[in-house]
Amino acid sequence: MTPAEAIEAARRAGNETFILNLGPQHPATHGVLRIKLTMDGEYILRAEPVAGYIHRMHEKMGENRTWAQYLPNTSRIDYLSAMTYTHAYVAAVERAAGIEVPRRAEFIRVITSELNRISSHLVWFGAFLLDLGGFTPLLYAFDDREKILDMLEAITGSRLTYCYYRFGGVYNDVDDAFLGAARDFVPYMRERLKMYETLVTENLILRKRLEGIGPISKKMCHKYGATGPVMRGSGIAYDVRRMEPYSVYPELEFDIPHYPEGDCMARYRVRMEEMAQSLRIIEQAVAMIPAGPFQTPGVPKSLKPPAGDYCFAVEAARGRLMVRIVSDGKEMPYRVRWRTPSFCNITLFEEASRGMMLADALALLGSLDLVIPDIDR
Amino acid sequence: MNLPEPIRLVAFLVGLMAFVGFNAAYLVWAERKGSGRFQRRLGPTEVGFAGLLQPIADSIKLLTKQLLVPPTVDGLLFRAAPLLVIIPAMVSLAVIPFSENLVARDLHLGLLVVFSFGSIHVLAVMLAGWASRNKYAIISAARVVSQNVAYEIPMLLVVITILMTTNTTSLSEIVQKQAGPFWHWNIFRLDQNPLAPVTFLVFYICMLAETNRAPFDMAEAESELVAGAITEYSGMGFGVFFIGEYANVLVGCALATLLFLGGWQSPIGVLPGAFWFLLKMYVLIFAVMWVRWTFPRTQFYTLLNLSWKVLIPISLGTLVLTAITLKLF
Amino acid sequence: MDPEVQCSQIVKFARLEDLLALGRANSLWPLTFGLACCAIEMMAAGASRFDLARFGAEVFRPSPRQADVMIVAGTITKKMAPAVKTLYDQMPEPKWVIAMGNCAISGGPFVYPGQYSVVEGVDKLFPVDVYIPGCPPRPEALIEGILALEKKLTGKRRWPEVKPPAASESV
Amino acid sequence: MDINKPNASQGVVSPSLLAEHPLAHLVIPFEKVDYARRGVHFEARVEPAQVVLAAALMEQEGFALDAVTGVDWPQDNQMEIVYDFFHPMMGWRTAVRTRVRRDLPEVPSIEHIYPGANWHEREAWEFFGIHFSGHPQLTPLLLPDDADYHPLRKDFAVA
Repeated sequence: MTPAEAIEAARRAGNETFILNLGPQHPATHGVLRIKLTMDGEYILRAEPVAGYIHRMHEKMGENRTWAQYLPNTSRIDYLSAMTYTHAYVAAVERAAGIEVPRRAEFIRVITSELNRISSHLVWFGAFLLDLGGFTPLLYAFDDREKILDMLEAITGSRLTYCYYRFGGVYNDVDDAFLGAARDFVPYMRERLKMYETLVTENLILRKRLEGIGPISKKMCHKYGATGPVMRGSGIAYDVRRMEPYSVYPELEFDIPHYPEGDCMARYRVRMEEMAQSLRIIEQAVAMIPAGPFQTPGVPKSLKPPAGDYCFAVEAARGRLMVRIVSDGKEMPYRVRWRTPSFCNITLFEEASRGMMLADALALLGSLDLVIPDIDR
Repeated sequence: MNLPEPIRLVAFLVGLMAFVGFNAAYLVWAERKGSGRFQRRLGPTEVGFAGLLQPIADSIKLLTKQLLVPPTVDGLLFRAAPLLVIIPAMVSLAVIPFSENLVARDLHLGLLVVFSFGSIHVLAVMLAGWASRNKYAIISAARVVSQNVAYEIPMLLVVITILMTTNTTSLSEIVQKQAGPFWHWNIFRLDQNPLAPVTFLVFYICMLAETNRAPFDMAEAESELVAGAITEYSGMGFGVFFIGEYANVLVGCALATLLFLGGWQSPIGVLPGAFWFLLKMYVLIFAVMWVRWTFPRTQFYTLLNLSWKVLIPISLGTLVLTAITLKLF
Repeated sequence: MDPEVQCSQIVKFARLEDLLALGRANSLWPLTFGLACCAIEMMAAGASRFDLARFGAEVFRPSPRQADVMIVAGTITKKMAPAVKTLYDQMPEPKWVIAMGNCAISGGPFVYPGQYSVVEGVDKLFPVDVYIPGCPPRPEALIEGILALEKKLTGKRRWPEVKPPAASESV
Repeated sequence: MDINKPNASQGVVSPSLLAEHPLAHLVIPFEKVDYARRGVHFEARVEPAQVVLAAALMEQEGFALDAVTGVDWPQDNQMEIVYDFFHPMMGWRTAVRTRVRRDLPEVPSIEHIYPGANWHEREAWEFFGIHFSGHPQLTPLLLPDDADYHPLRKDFAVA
């Protein structure tokens, strides 16, 4: 019976519903998202997400720092794919101030962003299966992730909140050790993805838990503006790297995995195949990276981009990330607006989870892959 | 060893309490070390040699924790629930024969005693869930009841097939009937019950579901219901549920060994003894832990469908099949 | 018997107190309470490479009733403060708090004149036992924090403390 | 699924190459903007009253809502609201801007066309005080429930 009928039946049957707080502290929310569930027994009649428990004023801070001082903030909005967030901000300012970026820096940005995307998908993979009750895959996924973090730490100095990109290039150059490590990482990770395929994807219990659960239609994605693996799981092959090509992505050969079913299994498969595609990108980028400068010389310390508003969109791990910056010619941004993917993906949870059981609603929540500071900013 | 009756009984009682206490502590240690090995990491290694003192540290800490009884809680039931979890496991252990004469009280109706007390465990967990007045606990209490009711039936049907083949309810007689080399064990007695291994498997699955172990741990589903029925328990209240859970796994595996794997009989038919019984039991317990760390949790309705639509028909089928084979041959 | 004999001369209390402290120190069960970036480093500390299980601390209890240590990993906002306070009050008595990361220590990078939504430091809500600086602190730093908490409990240090070279020596 | 076949969207048609202006037939004038310079393909400046019409046209053309951004211009006593849209199939980007009076910012809500705008508008109301008429639930989203201050206004002093 459809969710609407479930609500009607509950109301007619007169059994009183109760409000369950999937509170700010709950193992399944992986952060401080609170969801007020109006429940009838095990079924959810209405789910109302309450955000704001980790609102850290990123947009207000944009207005009282200079353009360069704001860089550390960009990697703390979504700390799992911090590179792509810094990439969006830095590219937006470069577009505003008209700064050129050397080819080598563009390739370094692509390699580090894709490595960061894989490490973000690995955290999602571990946390998602933790929600479904499987404890072991989390440890395997974190094991691989540590290898990526070692590589990125060698060149950026930090494990999670890299502040690696600068206006007009990157902070320091990439040595052959890093390129060699990235080159060897690709076949190793392909082996591991095969192992995850047998350990988890073909597991009957998992398939029963995910197939047909939490269907999200194309229309719903369109109405709520959900993007990224959520949209690609519902059949729309939208990826900012292809639709609004930036950096050197047009020269690289990769596919956009998308599935029409729109259920949790489709979103799971999209992310697993996205990791394989990212490996392909890294492989090509490491082969094609030219020598040359890694940063445009002569970028003024206190940048003053011309007045006006500019925006730049990037494909973050969770979906389409758009930064809109308004400059009034001074050395501090006038307004910084982050359109973050999780903010839009969570809005469809209310409609998608109506009439589902608690366990399935948590599988749906896990398949949306939310990072809570990404919602609250 | 024919001590006068009361002393013998007291000795066995103390022995069983020690056995359950020791087992609960060191099964937790084995589970943490085992799960560490499954997950490519070391389990507790710093506390004593290879973490052997870890259970002692845990129990000391749990014993000295403040026992919080929240005001909104139904006081009497809240305090009674942990006791009710321990008692059935202890009592059913009293009936289980560890070896020829190493049994506290060899009752003629041993099997019925074990199963009748086995059902109290369900009531205890539901009581805990209901008494703690916590929404998560109430949902988990409802889940525990429907899950255990669904899995009690196929388990009893399997036990009836064993009764038919051995036509005795005394546990030691069942084991004596399985004397001799290992193909005399009930699991391999295809002449009496053509689907014997299948019945063992059904019994094993039902035992997993009865003790709320993954992949059927719907009651204490960490990632959904916070800590399930025992959310409100702190310190030793929670510790007793821990011991109760492991004691029930112990009883379940002991039963599986007795009914199917020939209790204390040795595989090559010579010098039977308690050693073989414990060895088989711990192998089964290792399998329980192994299953827990590999499989995700099933949905609740798949769990119930598995029992009503799959396990009960299978166990009924084997029951009828055994009756036919016994009648004809 | 001499009336002035102090009880402590007859009965030696230390032994039991040490035993309890040792038991508590070796089985600190943290509460799963990840707020932001530091939570990912806490999960990494629990994972295979920086294994918290070695110290008996890998049992992350979701319910505050069964946890001993509250590792505050992330930023506390004004909207979240009452919830954190209730969680702290729900924990049974021998409880400790580890403030992990700059946000939990002092509000970290989100403190500037005119900020309206971050509580500047968890110690404004309840007493904190161990502070672990870093943004986010490395998993080794979290393990060092747990060792420091164990030293605070038992007075004995498990592993030799690695003293950073004094400023004068590292010329 | 056919992930190996390069999907249709790979060849996105950049609007500058198109002969005639793809959105010319719309009643609201969208002028072309240099994407490489501003990051948007088309832009339209409308009156606050026409916002719902613009959103309906965008919905009809197959655009999805990207963001609702408020900008506070105290010097010319106005508040600007920018609606961003992106096209999932063709990859185009449009922006619709309106300006409202700063002391009484009032804009009709487009929540009935794009339900996703519900949270965007609540956030704009919360940070700027822009009242979206017709919005079902204009309560604080990210700020504590009893918040009565609008932090992103330029004249925001710590309450």
